[in-house]
Amino acid sequence: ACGKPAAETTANAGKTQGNTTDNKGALADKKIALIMRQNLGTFSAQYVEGVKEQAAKLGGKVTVIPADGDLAKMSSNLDAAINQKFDGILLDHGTAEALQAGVQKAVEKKIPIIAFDSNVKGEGIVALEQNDQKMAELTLGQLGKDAGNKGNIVKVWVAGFPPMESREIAYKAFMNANKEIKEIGKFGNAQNPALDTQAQMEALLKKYPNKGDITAVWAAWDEFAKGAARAIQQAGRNEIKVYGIDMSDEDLQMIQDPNSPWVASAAVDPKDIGRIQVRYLYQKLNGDKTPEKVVLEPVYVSRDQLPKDKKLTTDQLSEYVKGWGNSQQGYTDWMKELEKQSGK
Amino acid sequence: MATTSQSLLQMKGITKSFPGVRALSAVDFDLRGGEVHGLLGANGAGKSTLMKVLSGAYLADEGAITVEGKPVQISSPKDAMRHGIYCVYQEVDTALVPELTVAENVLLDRIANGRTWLRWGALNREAAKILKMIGSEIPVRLKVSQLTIAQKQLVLLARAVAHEARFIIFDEPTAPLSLEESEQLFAIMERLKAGGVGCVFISHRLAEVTRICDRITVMRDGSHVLTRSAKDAEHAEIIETMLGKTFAEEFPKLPAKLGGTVLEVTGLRRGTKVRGVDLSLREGEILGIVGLVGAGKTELSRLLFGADRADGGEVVLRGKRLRLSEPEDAVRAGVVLVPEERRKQGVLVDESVQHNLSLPILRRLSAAGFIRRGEERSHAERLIGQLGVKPALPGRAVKHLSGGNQQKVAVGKWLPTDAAVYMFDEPTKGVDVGAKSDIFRLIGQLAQEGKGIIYLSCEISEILGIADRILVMSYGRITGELSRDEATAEAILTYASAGEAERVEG
Amino acid sequence: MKDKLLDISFRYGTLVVIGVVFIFFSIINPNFLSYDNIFDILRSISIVTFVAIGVTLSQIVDGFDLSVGSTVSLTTVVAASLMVWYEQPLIVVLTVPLAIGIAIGLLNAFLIVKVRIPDLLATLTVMYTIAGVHKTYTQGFSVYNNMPMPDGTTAPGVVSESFKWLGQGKVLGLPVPVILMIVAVIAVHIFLTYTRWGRQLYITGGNREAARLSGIPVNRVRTAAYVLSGLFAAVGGILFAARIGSGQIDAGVPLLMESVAAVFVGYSVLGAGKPNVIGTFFGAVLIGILLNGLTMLNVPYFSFDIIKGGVLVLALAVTFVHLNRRKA
Amino acid sequence: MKDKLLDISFRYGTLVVIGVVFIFFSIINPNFLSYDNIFDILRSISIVTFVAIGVTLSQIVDGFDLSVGSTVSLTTVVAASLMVWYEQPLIVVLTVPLAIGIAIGLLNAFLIVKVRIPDLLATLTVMYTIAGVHKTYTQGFSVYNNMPMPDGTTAPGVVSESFKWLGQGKVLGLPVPVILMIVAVIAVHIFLTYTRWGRQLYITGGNREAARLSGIPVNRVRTAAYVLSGLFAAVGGILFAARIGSGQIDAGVPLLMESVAAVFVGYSVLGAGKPNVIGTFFGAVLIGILLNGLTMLNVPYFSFDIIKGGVLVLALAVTFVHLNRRKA
Ligand SMILES: Nc1ncnc2c1ncn2[C@@H]1O[C@H](COP(=O)(O)OP(=O)(O)OP(=O)(O)O)[C@@H](O)[C@H]1O
Ligand SMILES: Nc1ncnc2c1ncn2[C@@H]1O[C@H](COP(=O)(O)OP(=O)(O)OP(=O)(O)O)[C@@H](O)[C@H]1O
Ligand SMILES: [Mg+2]
Ligand SMILES: [Mg+2]
Repeated sequence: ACGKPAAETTANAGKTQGNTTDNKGALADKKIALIMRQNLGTFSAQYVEGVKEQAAKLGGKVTVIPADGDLAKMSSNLDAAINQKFDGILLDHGTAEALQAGVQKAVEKKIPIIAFDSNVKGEGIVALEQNDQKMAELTLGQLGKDAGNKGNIVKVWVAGFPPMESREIAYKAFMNANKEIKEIGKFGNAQNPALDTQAQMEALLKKYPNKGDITAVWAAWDEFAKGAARAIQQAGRNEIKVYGIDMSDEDLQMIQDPNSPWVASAAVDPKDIGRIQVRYLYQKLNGDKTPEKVVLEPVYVSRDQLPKDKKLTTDQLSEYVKGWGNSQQGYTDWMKELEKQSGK
Repeated sequence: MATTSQSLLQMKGITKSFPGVRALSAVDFDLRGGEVHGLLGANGAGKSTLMKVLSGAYLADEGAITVEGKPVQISSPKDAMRHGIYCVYQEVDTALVPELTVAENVLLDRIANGRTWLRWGALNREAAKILKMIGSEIPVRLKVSQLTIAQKQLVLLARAVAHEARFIIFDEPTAPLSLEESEQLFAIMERLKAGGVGCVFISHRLAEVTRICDRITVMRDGSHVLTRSAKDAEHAEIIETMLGKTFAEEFPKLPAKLGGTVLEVTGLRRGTKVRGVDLSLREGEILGIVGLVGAGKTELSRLLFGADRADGGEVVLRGKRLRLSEPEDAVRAGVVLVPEERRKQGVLVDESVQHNLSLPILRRLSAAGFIRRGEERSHAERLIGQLGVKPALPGRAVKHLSGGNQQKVAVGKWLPTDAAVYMFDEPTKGVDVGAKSDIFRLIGQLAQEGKGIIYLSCEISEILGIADRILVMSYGRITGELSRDEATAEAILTYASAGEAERVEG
Repeated sequence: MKDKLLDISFRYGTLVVIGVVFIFFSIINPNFLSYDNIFDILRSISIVTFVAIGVTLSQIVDGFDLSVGSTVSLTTVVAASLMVWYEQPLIVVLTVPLAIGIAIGLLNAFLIVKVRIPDLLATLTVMYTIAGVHKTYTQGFSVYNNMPMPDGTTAPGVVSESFKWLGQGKVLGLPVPVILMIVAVIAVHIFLTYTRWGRQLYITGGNREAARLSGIPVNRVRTAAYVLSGLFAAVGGILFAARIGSGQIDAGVPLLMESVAAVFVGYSVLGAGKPNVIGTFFGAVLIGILLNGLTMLNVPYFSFDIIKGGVLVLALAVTFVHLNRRKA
Repeated sequence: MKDKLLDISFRYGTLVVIGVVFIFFSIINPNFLSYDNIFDILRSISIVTFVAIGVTLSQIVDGFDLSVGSTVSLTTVVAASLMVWYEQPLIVVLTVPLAIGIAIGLLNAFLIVKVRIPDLLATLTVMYTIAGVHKTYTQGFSVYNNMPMPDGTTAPGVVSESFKWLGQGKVLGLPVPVILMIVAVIAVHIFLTYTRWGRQLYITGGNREAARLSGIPVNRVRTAAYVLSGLFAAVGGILFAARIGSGQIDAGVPLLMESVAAVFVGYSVLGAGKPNVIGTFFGAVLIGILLNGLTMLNVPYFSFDIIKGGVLVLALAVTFVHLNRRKA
């Protein structure tokens, strides 16, 4: 996940090199708040892990504050974090409208904010974005290629979440471009993804009971992909391929499993997102000049890229998939120095 | 059933206190097999409490219980049952499970404590057999929630019979029963007695008590006053010991001037219970409506009050036709009802006396929606004085009052509404003689003020005492009308069973 | 004397628990007791308090309104969409959601009072139905400024500043939603305690049949309670949209359980043992304080719920042990 | 005669609604009525049915167990973790979650029966607490085969095939969870209807005072109901893990409302008007049929809830109009 923004980072890394050495004291023991809209599933857990890992390396301490999906609560949590004088604040999946006021307050109080997929803008803020549209394009493109640009597909998707809605844009474009691909079913339920997706996929398999009735399933979220893949696998309809978006360790295992219909996904390493977000925060704390926007480029991962003989975790994925993990994005020399000093 | 007539149950020095009340102080009581022992006392004397101690519902603070000389520990209803003691409680609803069937309620204890596997066919047949034994044909598969109070009482009786207990306590069983049904009950008690069972019989109807009982015990203010043979007991004497003062049991009928017609009812009907009732009522008149249980009296009063909706008929109050779809409409028009089931319908037991009394005139007691609290309190104090509610504390929750005082609140709350018609449905049920005459006096006063009174009861003697004119009801119709002078118990009974043939056809 | 002291400490047990929690956090963290933070806590509970007031009212008449969460969801997207899709003036943006809240209350009342479906069942089905309606209305999308529409165009409007002021503005240094909340709590408290209608609500809830036979129009009273419940939920929905400046799908779902928790804790405030609005407010405060304080303490977020549950049990236990001791 | 016919059609109103829905889907889509699809539907409701049986039992004693969802969440991750983290044999994997279910039931019973906190309040707080415990236990992670552990190592175990067989296997062509569900429904029905203990539950719930006076140990009976409720929720949790082959965080949250809906619809089956396990089963079936049929119909997902709510209202209205007509 290093594209254009990486260049920007290197640029400003150089500038601030001068005051690295005496920085250790000032940057020690920073209190960091990670304010999340939702903390559900393995993807989020790995993202949190990435944040914690990088912060620990730099000597910081992270407090995770999730909001059960409730944006009002999220903005209250942001207020609380500001009152508590955290040294830096990370946002995850907020919206501009809900958080802008709080962000403004933080800026006034000189608390740096790094926002991931939250659409907030403002001076002194770094906005991290993962390219959701691109992720959808990558998986849909592969789906089209595998299907020979024709066939019947099922879409598992819900609206109501900004990343989902971005992915939908790519989906529409794809369907417009491929008139011979027909959508024969669509469903989705964010309230009970684990069970309902499976039950609903089963219903569609019964509605289209013959091999070849369904060519592929496109799932706009890995929680959906898991359910759909399980239903297909348990029904023995492995001719149907599943394409998902986002990837956690758990997902990776399913993709590696030769009996699983889930063949490919596109994602940014959730741990990397966390790590990069912390690095930009430390750049801010250090007074470096930072870009306003950092785009995290997704990576396409498919089964044929993966080894058959051993089970991978996302940490090891970089050995097999180019561009995955170990992103150097946001790193500066002084930071590596600091890691060494505070490292144990 | 145990056959030894020597079986003996003794309670010695039973003391029981509730927070703020000493309900029983060192009470002695004994019960022999093969006798009916009457337990008498004013409301709140402690009769029910004593029996609840005996049946394991309450734990006594002090005192001992022996069965046949052997001391027994009764700390739960199960203990009591083990010693053959069974209680038919005063408030039937405490002992019934409304959503279960009649059969299950009759055989409740057996089902609850018997063998593991239940055979429904056998159980239903058994329940039907027991019900038949006490002369009832209530369908055993019906839910108890669909029964009338009297039927519920019968179910409880059947349960006691099913139990083959050695000692059975009947706590005011006849209060909701008609004469006929009471007679049936007495027949059952005679049979139990013959089988060596000891029965405790609690009632406020002295005539019944002296007739059916072998011995009587009188309690007053939580203490035992006397125990003696019932044979030669004088009513006046018993009442005196009960109340602790001289008292003449009579119906104080105050003279009232009759005015014009205030209420005119024609063709009122609802389902099979009220099948076309015509009646008229004059100002200052006390109209007694009498009939056996199930005659439809309660239904009629509820129709006139808008508590149920009529299928047809007309109600005209002072020349104006009423549209009654809710009690609210009746109250506004000036027709009020003191309902039969006091604790569930007449008063709000969890609220204070003051709140109960102010309820019907909240609008008058408030300004711009705000309740004027001072006004509310003085209103309550005024009424409490007028009614003689004891204790005279407006803040006391109604559930902590005795039955008679609760009834005074249920009646009293309507007094300031200045209604044109007051209906009383069995207002003396479970009320002691002292309170009863207080209530009669209140009714008399209302009549003197020119109110129209409808008094519904199955107690013929009460009706004869208080009513200016009597309508007899049977199977949903008025079957006879008698003036005060021509009315006799025999005439009423003749009319009361008149509708029977007709019902069989319908 | 000693007994009396014990009695008081029980009677105010829940408040004591709240106080102890408050003092504990204040000592541990000096930032907790700052002017800003106190008002942030109050602001954070303002929406749930409005919803909880509605739940309190339905509970007072011995009912239970499970549909409030869905009502919040529907009204919040409707409010946002009126601005974003239809560019309506503020007055319309406020009245339409309130009217919807009233309509949902009437629907609940119809099913409960007329069709006589038990309250929990009726409001559960309405909960599902309204949740479906609000998703269908937006076709599952959240509503935000100049959002792309399904037909490819861009929505013309934005959530107006004057509207957002309701959720984010300040008057004399006090956050607007906090002022609204406090006014509402006091007004409803006065309504319930000092007016005839409030008394009728409590009496109806205490024994419906006896209340009816005392001439109280119980059906109208119950209908009013459900309508008010819908109305307060709608206010909650409006504030939600104003607070976050957009209309989020399913925004109300987590509010149901939280408002119920607040109402339940409220039962025990002042040893009342019955639903009351002051208690509800303190219930919401307790939950707000816990959330804020625990965040500051740096307790792992996944143990929040354990602590929350534990403190709630404590608050309830103190009161109910007391209530039952008195009864027994 | 005509009246009787009407009466019957009302009595079986809910079943008629279910039947109509079923026939409707069968006509619209021939694949709906296939052998496989019927079993898919039954399999899809097996977990919620187990949870709902527990809720039914608590409702029979006039209680309400809100903690079942959290119990499912906890037991499902515990079952998975016993295999994945600790490589325990099947017997341990099954007994530990069941023991946890029992323990939660005892905790609920303690708060309700001993401390005498009202049921809804007590189980709500337990719901929060257990939700916190299950997240703390897994530190927010879902549990799956050979997952990476926080300390950098890899979990040694996998979810065993014999365990997964419980959720995914077949016996004589019938899915195992369906067999388990049907056995459980029949067993609980027999227990409730034909044994003393079952009637003790109904008697206790119908009138606690009467039950006490009949010598029923009401506190023990209520405790038993909550313990059984916890136990059935634990079975639900085990099946959940077996069905999806991993332990998902917060898996039980949506199950609470769904099982409550099933129980409520069940009230009206056979015109009973009280909780009963056969009714609960049909309630779950109705919900399962709707999900399956509507998916086949390709109805937009956001209108599912409207239809679900509408059908539930219909099913309930038919019965309660009838029940009240009879009473009035
Ligand atoms: N559970 C209780 N809590 C508090 N006081 C009670 C309780 N039960 C009874 N009392 C009080 O104890 C006294 C005796 O009541 P009890 O019910 O035994 O009277 P009773 O003789 O049966 O009267 P009645 O003829 O009205 O039935 C009364 O003062 C009553 O208020
Ligand atoms: N013993 C009984 N057997 C069968 N049905 C009964 C019996 N007692 C009452 N009922 C039913 O109750 C209905 C009338 O009840 P209602 O309460 O109106 O009568 P009531 O004259 O007021 O009696 P009560 O004296 O109990 O007040 C009758 O139509 C009948 O169906
Ligand atoms: Mg008594
Ligand atoms: Mg009557």
